[in-house]
Amino acid sequence: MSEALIRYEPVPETPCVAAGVTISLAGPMQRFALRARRAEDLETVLKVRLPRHIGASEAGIACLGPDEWYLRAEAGATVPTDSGLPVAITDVSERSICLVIEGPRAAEILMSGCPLDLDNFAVGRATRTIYETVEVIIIREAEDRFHVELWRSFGAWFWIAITNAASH
Amino acid sequence: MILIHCPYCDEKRPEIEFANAGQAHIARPIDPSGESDADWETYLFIRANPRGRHHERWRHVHGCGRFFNAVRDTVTDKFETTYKAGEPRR
Amino acid sequence: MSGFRLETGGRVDRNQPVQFRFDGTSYQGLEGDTLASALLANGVMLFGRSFKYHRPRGILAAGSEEPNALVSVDRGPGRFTPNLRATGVEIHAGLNAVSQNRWPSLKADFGAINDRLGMFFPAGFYNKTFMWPRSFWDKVYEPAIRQMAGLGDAPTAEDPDHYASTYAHCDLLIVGAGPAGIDAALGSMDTNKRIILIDEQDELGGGALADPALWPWLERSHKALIDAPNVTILTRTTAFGYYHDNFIGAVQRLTDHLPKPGDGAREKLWRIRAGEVVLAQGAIERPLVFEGNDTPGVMLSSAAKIFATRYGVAVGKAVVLMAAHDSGWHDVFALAKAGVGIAAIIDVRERVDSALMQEAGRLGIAVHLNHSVMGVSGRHSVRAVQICNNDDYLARRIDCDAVLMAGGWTPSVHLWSHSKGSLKWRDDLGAYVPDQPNENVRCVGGCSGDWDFGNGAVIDVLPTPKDHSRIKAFVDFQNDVTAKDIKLAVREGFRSIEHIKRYTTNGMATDQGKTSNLNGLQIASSALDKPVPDIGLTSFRPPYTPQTFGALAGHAKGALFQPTRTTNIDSWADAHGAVFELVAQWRRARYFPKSGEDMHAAVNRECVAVRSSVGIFDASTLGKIEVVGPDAAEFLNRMYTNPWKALEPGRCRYGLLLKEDGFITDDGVSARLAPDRFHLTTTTGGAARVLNMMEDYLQTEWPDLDVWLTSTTEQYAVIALQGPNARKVLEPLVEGIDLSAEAFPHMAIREGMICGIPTRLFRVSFTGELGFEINVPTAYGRAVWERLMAQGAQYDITPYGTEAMHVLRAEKGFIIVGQDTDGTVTPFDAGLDWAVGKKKPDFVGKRSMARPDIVAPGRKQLVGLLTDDPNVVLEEGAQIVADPKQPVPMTMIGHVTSSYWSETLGRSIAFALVAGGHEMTGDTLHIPMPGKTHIAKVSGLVFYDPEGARLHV
Amino acid sequence: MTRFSAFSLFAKALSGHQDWPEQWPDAAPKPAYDAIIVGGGGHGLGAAYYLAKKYGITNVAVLEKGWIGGGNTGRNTTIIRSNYLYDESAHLYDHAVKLWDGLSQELNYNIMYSKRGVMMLAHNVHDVQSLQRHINANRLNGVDNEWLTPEQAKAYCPPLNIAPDARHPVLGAALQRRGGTARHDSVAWGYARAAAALGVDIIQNCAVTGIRRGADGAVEGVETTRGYIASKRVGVSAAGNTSIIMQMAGLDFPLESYPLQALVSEPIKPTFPCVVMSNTVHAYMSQSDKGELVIGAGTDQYVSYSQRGALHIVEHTLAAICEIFPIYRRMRMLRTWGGIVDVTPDRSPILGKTPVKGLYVNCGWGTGGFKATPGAGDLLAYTMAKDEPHKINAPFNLDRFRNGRLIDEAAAAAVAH
Repeated sequence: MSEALIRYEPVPETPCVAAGVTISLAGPMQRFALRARRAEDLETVLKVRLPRHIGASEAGIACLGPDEWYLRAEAGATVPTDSGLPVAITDVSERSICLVIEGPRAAEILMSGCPLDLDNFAVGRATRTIYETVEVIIIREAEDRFHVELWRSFGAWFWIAITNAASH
Repeated sequence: MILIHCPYCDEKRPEIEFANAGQAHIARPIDPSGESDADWETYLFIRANPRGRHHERWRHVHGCGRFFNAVRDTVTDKFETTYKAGEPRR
Repeated sequence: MSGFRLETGGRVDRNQPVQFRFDGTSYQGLEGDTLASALLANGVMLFGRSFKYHRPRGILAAGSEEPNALVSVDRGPGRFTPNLRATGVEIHAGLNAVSQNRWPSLKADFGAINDRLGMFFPAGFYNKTFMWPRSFWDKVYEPAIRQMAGLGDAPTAEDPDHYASTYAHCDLLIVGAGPAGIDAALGSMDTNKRIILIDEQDELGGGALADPALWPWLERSHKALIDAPNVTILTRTTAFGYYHDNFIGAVQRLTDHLPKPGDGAREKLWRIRAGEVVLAQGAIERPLVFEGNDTPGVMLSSAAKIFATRYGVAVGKAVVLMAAHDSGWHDVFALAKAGVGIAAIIDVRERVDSALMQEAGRLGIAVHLNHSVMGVSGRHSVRAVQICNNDDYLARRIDCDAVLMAGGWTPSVHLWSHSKGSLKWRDDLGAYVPDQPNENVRCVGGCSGDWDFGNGAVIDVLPTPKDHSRIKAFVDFQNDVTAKDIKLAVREGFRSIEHIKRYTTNGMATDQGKTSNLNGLQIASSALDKPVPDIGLTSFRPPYTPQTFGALAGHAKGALFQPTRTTNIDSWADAHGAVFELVAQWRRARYFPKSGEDMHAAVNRECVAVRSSVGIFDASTLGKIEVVGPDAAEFLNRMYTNPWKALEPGRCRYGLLLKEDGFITDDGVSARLAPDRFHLTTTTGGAARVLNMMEDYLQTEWPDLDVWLTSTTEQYAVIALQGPNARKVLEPLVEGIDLSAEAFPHMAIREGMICGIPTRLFRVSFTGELGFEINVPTAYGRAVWERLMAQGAQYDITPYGTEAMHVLRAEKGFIIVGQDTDGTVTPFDAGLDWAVGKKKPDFVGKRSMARPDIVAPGRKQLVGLLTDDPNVVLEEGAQIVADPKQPVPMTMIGHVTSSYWSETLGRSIAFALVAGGHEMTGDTLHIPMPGKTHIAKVSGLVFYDPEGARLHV
Repeated sequence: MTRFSAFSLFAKALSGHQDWPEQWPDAAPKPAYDAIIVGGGGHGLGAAYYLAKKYGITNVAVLEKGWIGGGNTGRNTTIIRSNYLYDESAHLYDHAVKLWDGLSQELNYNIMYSKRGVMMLAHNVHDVQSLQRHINANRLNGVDNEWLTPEQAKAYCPPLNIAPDARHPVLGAALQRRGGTARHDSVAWGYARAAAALGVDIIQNCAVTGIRRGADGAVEGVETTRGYIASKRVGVSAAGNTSIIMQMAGLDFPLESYPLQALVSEPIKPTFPCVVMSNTVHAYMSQSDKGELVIGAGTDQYVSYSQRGALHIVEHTLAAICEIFPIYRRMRMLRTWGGIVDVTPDRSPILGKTPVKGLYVNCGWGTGGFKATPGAGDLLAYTMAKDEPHKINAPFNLDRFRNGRLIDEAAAAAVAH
């Protein structure tokens, strides 16, 4: 019955193509906020290795803070949420959308409103930051490809802002 | 827009990622009900507000999310140091 | 020489004539001209009128320091721009410029009467008069003063252009692309540094543009820099402000110089973070102070050189130089070589470098040393100068049509000062130069005081036999500040340079004192008989030159001004005619009018539907926080006023949150999903504030607790299904949850499936009816909503908005934090004693509730209010008194916080905060409103189904 | 004192304005005074004037560390209004507005009080409720404040954008017609000149470095950069520096000092007829007699005495201005500056006695001090003269932070649900 339910997204599903950059909505995915005092506890529960340095990301898991990781997996993936260990695993799959900003001008376009020096933001790095007044998580997937995760309700605003920047 | 060194991320990040959280090292009393009105007023409202070396709290709210402490000169706005919450006063 | 355009020379394109208009007259200039050079080439000397005396004014300078030649440019509807410097306006086909601050015309300006009456308008005159008769100030004097003041007219239509903005990062930022700036760029070009080179002009070169000998070098350098991949060149870009940690603001002008605005951004704001900054802003020549120095045709010597060598324009045919500095001599020699007629060189100094004398002789230029200009003939243009010997004041007349002033140089230390770098005074230059840096920055070239213009004398006012108190010798040209104004200020006791500046307005014009500050300082210094450093320096503040509001606002325009947050169901509400309201950052459906319904009718219908059958409401905006960890219950117990440890999994509880000062800050119903997992809800406006407050306590007060907070506000769309038929609508769509009253009581939560997707199903009610709040993954919110609408059709399911929600909750006596409380209300004031854990030793805000004034009697307390006339709906915010007969100011004992028409009850209902209200049940109170005083009786808060029978079905 | 008038101006003009006397003498400190005011801003100079004029205490010194009027008096947006919600605030600010009226004549110094009207915008249902609560309270307090529909607001201020599809549509406005602006420097100079004429010493470049207290703890005098000056009555009115001076007397205060920025546009012919404020959009603006659009920006988020604000504050402010007044997008920002504002926990001032005998304080005005200038001066003078607060400033005591009787206008504005 669920396949019968339509998903409504806050941004157009057709990409915005501008000189040197394409902006498109990534498909649905599973997202989990992972919290723990000790990374080992989460690793025990999840049976995966966690990156230890803030800003690092490996195998879809980004370390966003000293006790915070962000797991992104393909739609349908599940993880155990209950365990005896002192960890917090919370499903936030639908909290955000992910926009893929791709092309030689990708970094330049993001810097229209993001104050970070993205020229010096290595491939594989991930961080929570801000675009003008809106909080985002930026993940550099490749030299010319960024994933921008933002809360759904800001999607419409961000889409206009970033496509405007791309068209200038 | 000042640059602030986040002791958790261990890098300088722009001010708009941070939220200032007021004077540092003001611990909430263990047993507030045991506090006199005067002591409670001091905890709630009295602030050093120095001209010069100032201990203050920041939160890297649009970053790692952590509260931390800083020593900043309120005349030059320059940071002397930042350090993690819970570490002794510098 | 045709007109004033020289036969040869200049960087203008003589094959590209450009037609433009000034004050309605059509002129021809050349590609590469500014409005100033093009008009000068056409023999136009009169450009505008001064601020106060409306004196005729021409061109003083050739760059952004120009104080006089301000014009308005009209590019069509919404594109009118006042106060542009003619020296900065690049001409293009169709340019339409007009002069300002004159009526009826530039030549015949009525306001010029002020000049004749000038003796009655000394500095600060407005403080001394316009006081009698008192009533005249508002009606007569002030409107007249305002009409006289101001420069250009204001825009009157919305600007159709848009503006862009960006952040940029570089290792080396160079401000100013004159020789010094270009050398700095070339010097670092071959490193791996990212370099940004900024210049306010339309091409690189700065001073070199006025020195043909340097053009080949300039060309080579320009090419090298363009070819360098690590160098970004920004021309027509002004670095206007230097902020903390090498953060520089700059505005790039993209379309003003083009014949058509086009649809690209007009200007772009660059927010640049630089590793190192090199300031190469050069220096600005100083005017000399003498009577008539503002006559059109009197200008800076360096400007005349620029007009001749860069634009191929002669500023006159018989030019006189009034010099106090060698640089003027060199300028004049260059002019002579370019074919400009030189009438004479006058120098205030007794002797100058013999090489200068020889060159003057070789060029056959008459020289008068130890002389000064004491007067200028001509009103709209120069006809002659009177000069005098500095010792015996022996005077003579020299016919001429232009006077050049060479008063020495002022380093442009503006940005250096923004960065809080210190300055030191140099007597030999008569200027402040950079001393100790406060950021990673250095100054090179002219702005560091390092130049090869030769030597000069530093003087305040040129010697003259005339009575100084009678002559107008201008210091600040645009603001009409004269030397005698500054002396008057000193005489009246204004000793600090800041006082002198504010009293005379010297340096406060749109040029920010670029040509007047130092002369003002020198004159004040003599008047006070104190060295300049002892009377201080007015601080430089951004911007270096005026910048448009549009550029600084950047792209934040219209829809982009601030995000409007919308729920997944918002698009359905929009499609079904909802009327929206803005709440915090969100837009929420306020009511769903059917054709012909006003808000009142729609809300009544929606309320009745909920009470009689079933209503559906989008509650997605409520804040949600997932609290997870072994210490979750302990944490909530410390945060909220009420106990949480005993709450069983599967059950919900109303939580009340105080600030540490004891006042209510938020509330919401929360559920325990598992021993170590809670699903909190907060108010819509409180979501971010509450999460931050909880993180604060958790991280800094109780770091020992093993519990973590995650915002899930946007993980779930929330649909409230409320009304006696709610269960019937829901049942067919839900799997894995027994909805029966026994299995699923009020204030419980169950997890299961709805329409095939997972849901967290709350049985809660903010309406007093049987109710459910369905949490589903956000992307499916609208789809589930539509299924419920279809399923509920048989029960005439009715979507309702925030307005009906407010009425329904009020009928049941539920408060809204932020409406019925206002940041000064305690749980006891709000009648929520029951939500405060009496046995808890501590929770956030508990101690403050024991403070003397909080336990004192007579605090404002929340009560119900029923008007004697049931049809009167009180105004929210209406004030309440005990005795309506008392005179104003009245003693107010409270105010109405919520007030509605209740269709269900067939009367109005209201909440009010009333002093001592809890002891006043049944008392009569008065609500004085314009024209009528309403009467109401104090009641309880619950107006409908007080025993709650309708909930537990 | 030479009386200022059109006649005297005319007379002096004939002599080339050669014989205007000093507006106030540049006094050197005497060993002792009956009263000392620390801080030569409008509030402090006003207090000295009223001490001499109304309470007969003329042996008074005003100590200014720099030049008079150089602090927030000369760094604000000169807005005057009294349409505050709570009785205490309304009475406090209306006392000031009543004094503003006629102040030019009283001081014989045109301070250019312009009753242009102050309009506060409502952008959402909650704003409307909040402003109507203000209007109703003001009416019963005898303070003028009236409701305007969007169309009436536009008629009163034509540049206002009332398009219903704006990001923050205008749903209405509250207008106080007696509100307006005044010429900030003139206020300081006018009080200085009038006070000096009554015998007050105005001492500039004289920074207080210590407060000397006797065995009984009472104030005996102040140490300054120009030597010790004795006085048993010391009133501190030093916005931005109160905490530091109070610490000299061993008092810790509930204050924090933040940078506040303001800016002006280039001057233009009259285009903006009143003062408009919007709390929701965070913008307020008026037009000065000189023709400049005067715009208040926000405070930075951290404690600072640097008077150096951040660019993003200006960006947000001008975005807000362009949102409400789109016709000004092509106007240009001419000058920005920064002040230092003392902020109390309830954002209301502290005006009265301190725990130290003979030490009085006037501080914590936040961003709202200019409008209160004459009232604050008068009430500080009263409190110093009688050694007890006037009933108008009595509620603005220090004790309220202990007993919880806060006067929290901002909290009353609350936040939307």
